[in-house]
Amino acid sequence: MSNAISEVSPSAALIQVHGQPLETLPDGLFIPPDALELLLDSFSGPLELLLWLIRRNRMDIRDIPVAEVTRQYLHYLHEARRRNLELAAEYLLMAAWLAEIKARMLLPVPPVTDDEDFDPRLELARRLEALAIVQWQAAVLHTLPQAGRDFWTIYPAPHPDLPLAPPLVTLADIVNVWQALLLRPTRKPPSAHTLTHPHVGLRQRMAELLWHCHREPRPWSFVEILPPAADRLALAVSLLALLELLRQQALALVEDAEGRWRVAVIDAEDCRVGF
Amino acid sequence: MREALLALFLSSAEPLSRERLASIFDDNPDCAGWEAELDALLAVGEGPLQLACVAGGYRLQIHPRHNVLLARLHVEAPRPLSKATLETLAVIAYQQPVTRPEIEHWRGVTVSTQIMQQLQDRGWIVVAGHRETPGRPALWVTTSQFLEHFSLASLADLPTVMGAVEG
Amino acid sequence: MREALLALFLSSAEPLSRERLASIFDDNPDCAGWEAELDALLAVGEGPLQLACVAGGYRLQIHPRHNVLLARLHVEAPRPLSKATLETLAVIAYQQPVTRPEIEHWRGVTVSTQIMQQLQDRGWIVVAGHRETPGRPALWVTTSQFLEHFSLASLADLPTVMGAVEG
Repeated sequence: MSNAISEVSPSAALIQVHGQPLETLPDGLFIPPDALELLLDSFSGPLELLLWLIRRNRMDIRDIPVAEVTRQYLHYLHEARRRNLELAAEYLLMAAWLAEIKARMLLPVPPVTDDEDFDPRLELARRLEALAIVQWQAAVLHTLPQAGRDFWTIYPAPHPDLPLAPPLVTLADIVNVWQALLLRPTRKPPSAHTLTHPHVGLRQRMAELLWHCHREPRPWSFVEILPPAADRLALAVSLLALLELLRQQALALVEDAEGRWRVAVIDAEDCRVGF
Repeated sequence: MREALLALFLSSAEPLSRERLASIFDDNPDCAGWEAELDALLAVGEGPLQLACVAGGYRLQIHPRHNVLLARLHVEAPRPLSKATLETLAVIAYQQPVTRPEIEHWRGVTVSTQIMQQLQDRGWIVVAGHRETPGRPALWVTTSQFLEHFSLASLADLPTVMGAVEG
Repeated sequence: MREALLALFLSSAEPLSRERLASIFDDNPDCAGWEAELDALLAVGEGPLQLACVAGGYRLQIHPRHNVLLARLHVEAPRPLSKATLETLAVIAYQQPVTRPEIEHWRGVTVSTQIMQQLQDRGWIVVAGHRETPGRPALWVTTSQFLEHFSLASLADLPTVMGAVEG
């Protein structure tokens, strides 16, 4: 495994244009046509662009030549603007930060502090180092063997149904619950279903259905006895009416030769279906 | 060849059909014997595994002779019954034979099919017949497994509960 | 004994630790030899299977010598992780527990909700708590499924020797 990791050198080689590593970007900042957009697209932010520039120039993160890096960084930004590429605001923010660092580098070091923390490049170096570490770690993860890519695990084999573990319940639990139910003050009366909208014409629909089926003593399919162009409510009422007529044994359900249900006026006892 | 077959079956989430296996093996002359090997596997299995024919093809499953062991790995710790299930069981135990509407009347809420199914899966309740009223509702009673689980010799041994019984 | 061990591993969706196996075997005197058998399995595997030590336990996987064959079965390979996703995962794996602002600080860019969601959907990261600072940001950690996917025995096995960072 150590072999695999030593091969990983997160470098500018991660950036490719048309499949070719972009390490060969010529000096003098010549940018091949169309390459800039691909190049900038491959960076997730300005810090990454900056890190790439530093690496390409083989500069030391802890001793960045800010003036030169800033010059190159701004060059890319200008190129991008010249070609009307959209860049996130963070790229301009980074440019401002670089300019600020450059300005502070020109100031004389105050005599009162010999603290090395004074180096205005320190925060930038810290952030670049953090990103470098993350890039290295991501490259390490990428080289680790991954399930479904470098190896396959077994998919758990099914097994027959296993006995269920008995639930935790004692006889006392049942007795207590029954006691509580008995002592419950009010109980709902047994539910009864009543129609609350007489105006939808259940009675009338029942009469129509009966009349319809009596016209011709043959089994009728459901579609034939439903009102034409009925809406949902009319269909529901029709169904209720049919069920009520079946319940009252005014109509019966019969099965035809193909096994489909039909509605018929009761006359032949042999084809009646117990309901 | 057997190893290759096993490798395919063991890494697959779904059953593999003969057609699927053929598409994997058939352009490789080294794999010519795969069908004979599949039949052998189907006949005798391999170690703790048996090859079962299921919808969509074949899959390996653990031979039932290992059930006791697997139960120790897979069966979860016993959990208490929910209050709704417990109430339903209590009504059936004390009021049997009882219909589902009657259970609902005692409990004051509707009884979900899930609860009834759960108690049936346990083998604690069963339909003993139907009441000859409209709709012919099923009559629920407790089983002998119920008596065994609670160490009762008969239903008469259920502790008597005092309460205002007016149904 | 080997069959019994294999049956357990073959039916288990997650790695089994020695403690788990001990709890299954240890009160059965017939199973006294299970540890020796486990070590043998670990050393030489069984047919197309090898036993790997991951996520604090052991799991069966197919020996890599069958990879060419398996690639023919598993044609829809998982999509490779994007650079941004991989970097976010790397920060969480190496810096955990870590808040989202900290991840953004490490990477130098904002971390999209989509990436965090993707990593959660894969089951690789979870919220383990909240940092007791203003806003109580969620603390992200990796899961045992993360270890399983990357074939790591534990987080301590994540490589730490930095290569040429300044490349």
